[in-house]
Amino acid sequence: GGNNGTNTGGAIPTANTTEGAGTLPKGEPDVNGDGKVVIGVLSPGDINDHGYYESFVDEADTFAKSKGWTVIKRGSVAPTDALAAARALCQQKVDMVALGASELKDAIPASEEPVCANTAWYVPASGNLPLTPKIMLSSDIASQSVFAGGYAIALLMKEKGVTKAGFIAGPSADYSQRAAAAFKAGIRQVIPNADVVTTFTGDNNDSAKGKEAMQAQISQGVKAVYPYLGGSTDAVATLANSSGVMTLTPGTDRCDSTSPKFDVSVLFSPGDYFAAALQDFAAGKLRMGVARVWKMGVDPYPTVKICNPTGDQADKLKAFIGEIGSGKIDSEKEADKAGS
Amino acid sequence: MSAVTDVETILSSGVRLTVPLAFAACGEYLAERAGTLNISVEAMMLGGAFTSIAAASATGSATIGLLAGIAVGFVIAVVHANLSHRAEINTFVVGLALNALVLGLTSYLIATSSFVSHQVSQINIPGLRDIPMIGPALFVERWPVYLLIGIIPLTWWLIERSRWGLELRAVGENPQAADVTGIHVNKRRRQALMWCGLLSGLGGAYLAVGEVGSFNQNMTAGRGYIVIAAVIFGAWRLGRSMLGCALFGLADAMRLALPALGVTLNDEFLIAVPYLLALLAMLLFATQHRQPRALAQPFERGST
Amino acid sequence: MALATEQPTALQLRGITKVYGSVVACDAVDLAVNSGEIHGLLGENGAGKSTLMKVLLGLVNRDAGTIEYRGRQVEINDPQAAAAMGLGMVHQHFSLIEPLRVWENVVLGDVGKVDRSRACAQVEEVGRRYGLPIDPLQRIDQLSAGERQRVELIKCLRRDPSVLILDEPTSVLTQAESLELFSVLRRVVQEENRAVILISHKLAEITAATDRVTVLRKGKVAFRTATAETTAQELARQMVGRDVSLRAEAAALGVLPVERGGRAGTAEVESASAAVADLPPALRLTDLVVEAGGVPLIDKLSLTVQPGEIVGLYGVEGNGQATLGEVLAGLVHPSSGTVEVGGKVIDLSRPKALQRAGLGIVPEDRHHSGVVLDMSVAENLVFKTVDDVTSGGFISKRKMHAIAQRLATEYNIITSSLDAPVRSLSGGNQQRVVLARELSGNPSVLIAAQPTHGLDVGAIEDMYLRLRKAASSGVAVLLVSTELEEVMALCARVAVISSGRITGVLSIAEATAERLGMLVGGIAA
Amino acid sequence: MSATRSRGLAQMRTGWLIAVLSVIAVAVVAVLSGVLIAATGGSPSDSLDAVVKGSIGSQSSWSTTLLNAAPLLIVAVGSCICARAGTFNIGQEGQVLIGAMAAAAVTIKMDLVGPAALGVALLAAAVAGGAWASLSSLMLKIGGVNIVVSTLLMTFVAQQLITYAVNTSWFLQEKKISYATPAPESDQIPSGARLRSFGNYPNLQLNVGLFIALALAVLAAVVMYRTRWGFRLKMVGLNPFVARHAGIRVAGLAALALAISGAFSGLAGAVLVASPVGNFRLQPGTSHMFGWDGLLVALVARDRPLVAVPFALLFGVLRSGGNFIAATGVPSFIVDVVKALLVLAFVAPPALAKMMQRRASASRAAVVEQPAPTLEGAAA
Ligand SMILES: Nc1ncnc2c1ncn2[C@@H]1O[C@H](COP(=O)(O)OP(=O)(O)OP(=O)(O)O)[C@@H](O)[C@H]1O
Ligand SMILES: Nc1ncnc2c1ncn2[C@@H]1O[C@H](COP(=O)(O)OP(=O)(O)OP(=O)(O)O)[C@@H](O)[C@H]1O
Ligand SMILES: [Mg+2]
Ligand SMILES: [Mg+2]
Repeated sequence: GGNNGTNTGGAIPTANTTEGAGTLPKGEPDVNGDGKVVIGVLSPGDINDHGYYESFVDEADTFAKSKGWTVIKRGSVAPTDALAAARALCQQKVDMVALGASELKDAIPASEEPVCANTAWYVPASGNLPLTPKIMLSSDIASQSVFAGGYAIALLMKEKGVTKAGFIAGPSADYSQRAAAAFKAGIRQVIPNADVVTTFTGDNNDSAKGKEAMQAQISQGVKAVYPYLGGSTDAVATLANSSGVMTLTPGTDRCDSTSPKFDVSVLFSPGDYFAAALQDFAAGKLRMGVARVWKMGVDPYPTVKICNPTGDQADKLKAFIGEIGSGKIDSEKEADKAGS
Repeated sequence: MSAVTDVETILSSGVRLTVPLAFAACGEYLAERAGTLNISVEAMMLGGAFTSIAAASATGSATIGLLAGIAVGFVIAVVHANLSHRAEINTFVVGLALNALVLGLTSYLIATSSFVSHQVSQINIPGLRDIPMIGPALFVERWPVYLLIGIIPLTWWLIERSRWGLELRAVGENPQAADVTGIHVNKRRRQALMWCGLLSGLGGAYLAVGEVGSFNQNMTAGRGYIVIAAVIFGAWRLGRSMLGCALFGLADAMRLALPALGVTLNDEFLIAVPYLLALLAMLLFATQHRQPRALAQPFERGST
Repeated sequence: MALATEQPTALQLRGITKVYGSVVACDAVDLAVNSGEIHGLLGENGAGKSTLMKVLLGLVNRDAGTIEYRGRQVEINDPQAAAAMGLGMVHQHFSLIEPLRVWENVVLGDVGKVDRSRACAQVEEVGRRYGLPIDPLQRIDQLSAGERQRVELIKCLRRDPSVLILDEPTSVLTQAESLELFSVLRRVVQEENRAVILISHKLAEITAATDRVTVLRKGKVAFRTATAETTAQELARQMVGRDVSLRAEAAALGVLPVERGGRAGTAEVESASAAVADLPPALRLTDLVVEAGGVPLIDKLSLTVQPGEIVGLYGVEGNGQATLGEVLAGLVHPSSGTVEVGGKVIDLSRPKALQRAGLGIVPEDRHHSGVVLDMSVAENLVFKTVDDVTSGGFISKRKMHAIAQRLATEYNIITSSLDAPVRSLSGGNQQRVVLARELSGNPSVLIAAQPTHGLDVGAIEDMYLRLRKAASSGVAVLLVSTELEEVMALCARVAVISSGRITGVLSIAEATAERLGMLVGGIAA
Repeated sequence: MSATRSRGLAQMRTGWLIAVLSVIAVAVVAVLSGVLIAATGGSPSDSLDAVVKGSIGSQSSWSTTLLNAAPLLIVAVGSCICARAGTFNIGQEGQVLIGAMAAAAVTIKMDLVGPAALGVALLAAAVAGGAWASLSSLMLKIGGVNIVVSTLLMTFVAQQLITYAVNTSWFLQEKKISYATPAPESDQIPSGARLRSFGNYPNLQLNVGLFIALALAVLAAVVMYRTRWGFRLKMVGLNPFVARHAGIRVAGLAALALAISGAFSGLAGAVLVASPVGNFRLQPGTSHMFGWDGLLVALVARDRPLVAVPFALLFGVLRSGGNFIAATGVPSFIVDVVKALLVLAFVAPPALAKMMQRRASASRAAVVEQPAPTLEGAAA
């Protein structure tokens, strides 16, 4: 599992529009012309994780319902099974195959196969993924949202006069290390001498270990934490709540959640990107062979939201996001600096 | 931060990570002394973890959840015991099948239903909890932790002092001889396995309803195998097996706390450490281990 | 014996029947055992003795019949019920648990609380009463065979059994230990008025130690009598259902007094060995030493066997015979010394070197290392000569069956099919399979370790015949045996082994029981 | 009532009894699974339909089934050989991973092209898997470590080793494209080093891996049942002491059997990374239960390589069918549940038959004994 999907960093693209380029599948949204619209969704993680993967599936569900479409969803697809699972969807006459994350990238070759000839493909994240003619790539620059998240939480930390933050991820892999670096960089934009502690539990779903990592950080004086996790996010956030440690959400807007509570929502929700693509799809405008890159400060997502801002916090954050959007601040470069 | 707090942090975290292992290891120890190398301990723990949250969610009582978790561990053990020590089906086949079954079933059920978080209450022992270093680790815990104080000596007493335990050891060492002496070999093995089920169920339930307060897919994440490693590391002695659990728990606690203290180590290596240690202990102390001679050997009347 | 009949019946079995598949192990067996008597239970292998006792102890469910204990009909469903009722049994195998201590073994099978100090006191008390001293805190794996037997007895006697059953109790004991055992048993029946059932193959023991005898044959009671009113010959005849004529076999059964054994070697054997005496030895062991943890198991052992000669290696079990067997099977490498076969020194580090040089072995424990119980008769007959039925790595089933068929006919192996598992054969036939296989490789040397162990009279007779035949065809036979009579009956020369050393080699003419007895005791005579 | 019926059953010929019990057991599994699906709001018939459609319902489904069956069969055949020698290997999952790693390393790191690359990769995988399994033999020799224990524990060590490999850039982690963050997996192996497929998806696609698996199954059967080596293997498995007396180097042969099992598992790992089912790359999840399931196939087939063929196919059916079941709204975990239950349903009947026959003979005795007292009572 893990939310390395949309966060796999990204080649900075040259265009952020889908107009004109690529090819438009015939008959969209009923691409296969069988009179029904069926969306097939594959997720590498637990689709009941109250977070990242669930949001992806829920978004598709909600949108499809409103249009009278059918959704086939399958969670916890092992990367090894990706190709077979995608082929199975095609055989079941879906009009669109949507992958939950780039972990399932090995399914992409199916898009070129005859069995999937009449399907549209939605693939999030461009991390290490070449664009092929039969898919629509949707990506963001992973470091941007985490970077801005760090900035936002730092505003809250500064208000409280604390300087120590924590970052907890599952497996120690490049994507999670990269996110940790971006988070640190974001915080240091506000508090230059801030201390950021990073712990890898080894397993996104081992709640007990997640909690112990949190506990260790708490006793080290960490006052804000980013649980960059899967199934164990809530367990960690609950513990953080009980110790008065501020928390960020990984990917979705959970400012309304009461148990656990979150202080900052980092929104790089795959569901939101997917919803936009579905809008296009419904309108028959979703083109294959193009990459759509979601840019902070330019597009509505990704973005960062302080749940209960005080003073000028909201304005400062908005300005900061704007600067990222205008290219005045480059999250990648900042992350590079913080990471080394 | 002071060194004292660091130690306190690691110790109490270590205790919490150790407790579920220790419960299950007591059970696995009993099963192995009776001759069953029980690999379904993972299934028992995972089943216990799932059920505890499901039952707590249904009844609103974490304690009932804990009991239900124990019960499910027991049920899994009853199935295993009857299949492998009554119908005489290879215990590893049964164990592998049960592990797959419980993982599949809990994943399936968690995907088709939703549960509410529940957690048992914490007991602080006044006075003792203020002892530096060990105080917070040992005297500020969820109440089931204190069950260990009873269960470890009980396990020891059962094996070393009770008639039942004597018979269990006999059955684990030489089932043919035990049989002619009038001990119902497979019955004793079934009973030992059932104890293992109760205790592993408790371990799993404690993990969910005691430690974390919720269940997520494959929550035990291979702890059952760590338990087996701990018993082997302990060379089939209860004290050393518990030490093994504590060592593995502490190693994890350190792994999770050290980055916070500013140290990083190779994660993959550290995760593999319990297994490597168990194997190393067997290799280094080859002459000292007291492996039950009939361990993993099925008993069938008249087979010799 | 008048005394026995006056005693009340302790145990009465009526019409006990037990069927295993197509084998009727016990066929309507009636058996009455009185208090105050030692009751001998005699019978060939597979006659159903053990099965009868297992039924009695509740280890096996019977198909029909009733059990009366002190005149009351009882149901015995498990050994604990049997124990509670006052039945105690000393099993020959598998009844002590090695890593446990003496006292723990003794209380195993009881019910109720475990009380160590009481158990230890009881062990010491029972030991004192019967002259069976043992330290209750010792671990079983540190005890000798005799001491283990003592623990078994104490375990039974402590429960104050009214009926004590012993299944071949002397097979691991020295002569002195056996005598000691019988005197304990005598006390047990005379002073404490218990009943003892003694199962044995040794006629001498039965005639010397029992008051009454029941002989089983093919699951049925063939004969019952007071011991005083019968002879060993008569018992042997009842057991096999015909006359046992050969003197040698009678000797092996302990019928002939030991003193006369010196001249029991037949003229046939003597002449055979005389004819080959001047040839180079077929087997020569020179200064073999095997050590385990610094303790010598075999100590500078030297021995020769001429072609066509049967040499006995006589001694009490546990004096290095098993180790020597392992050396000659190529399983253990001596730390020094040489083995020569046909005049050539064998490089023992090469696997199968001995076998290639023409050495055949009938191992001591048939089930353990003689046959593969779950493989077919044919496979068991050829596995040593499997190369002969193999071409290009493939085994020819046809050739295998041809060879097996020839051997089965030649050695009179009785089996339903060559493809039946060896498990389904009787003990004697299993042993014939082993012998046939070993001799089928045309060995120049045959090591026969306790070849008649556990066999019935008929099978023993057959085995002797075949060993002699092998010798007369020029095979050098080394007979490893613990039975004096057997050695005396078969061998031209006897080498005596004690503590891993050859303490003396006597020609059968010089061998008397006294001289051999001193040699066995480690004193050169 | 039920006692009479079960006695009636127990009197059947053993073969028939097992057959009847198997049918009953599979039916019970079907009912249980159906109830579980229905109770959680799914449709059992739709689910079954989906599994059938996804596994054998079309040429493309067959392709997926067969792709999955191949590595399962290879693992199973190796396990059969090992079990024949009386050694219980339970570390196939780890051995598969090690084999996959070796195959990936050889093809990605070495500049080999064409069939040579493939050959070297398969060989390397077999050697690596065999060597990994042999570590357990070594531990047995040095420290008397139980083979089951060591092969089990070594699996977890292997998993961490693979995780390390795919997270380490100098080792097997995929190459970085411009700014992107590399994922914890290897690059795809070069196309020249992949196993060929005949036919193309969605038509029937037969990968060479399947032929390798079938050939190995037949070869193993011939070697086990027809050759001198197989004869020796059987002897070692049934009675190592006799085998020693017969001059067989028992420990060596048992170790060789374990190494062969490891080599087969390793080979299965290579087939995984070199065929579409493993995405042509090394991932921490590459083994994806193929080791465990392959072992189960062998166990269900009672260590007979040719019997393993249909069972490997059945497991392949469940794997490919599982991809379709999600469409019915039923979580595909149901397939894991069914798989585990089926394993029990196949291994239980022989044991149950034996138990029933034992019971029946015991109760026959009871019936015979029962009237006796009544008769006596009547006489008295
Ligand atoms: N699960 C258990 N845990 C602890 N002690 C036990 C357990 N089961 C049995 N005992 C103890 O072991 C002794 C005998 O147990 P139990 O009554 O089960 O055996 P039993 O029915 O007499 O045995 P059998 O009939 O098989 O010979 C009793 O002292 C009992 O208290
Ligand atoms: N468990 C069993 N299954 C099938 N047949 C058996 C079993 N036990 C004994 N038998 C058969 O029953 C018959 C009687 O065996 P039993 O062991 O009672 O003989 P015995 O007189 O004790 O022989 P021995 O002198 O060799 O000990 C033999 O033919 C034997 O093969
Ligand atoms: Mg359509
Ligand atoms: Mg007997």
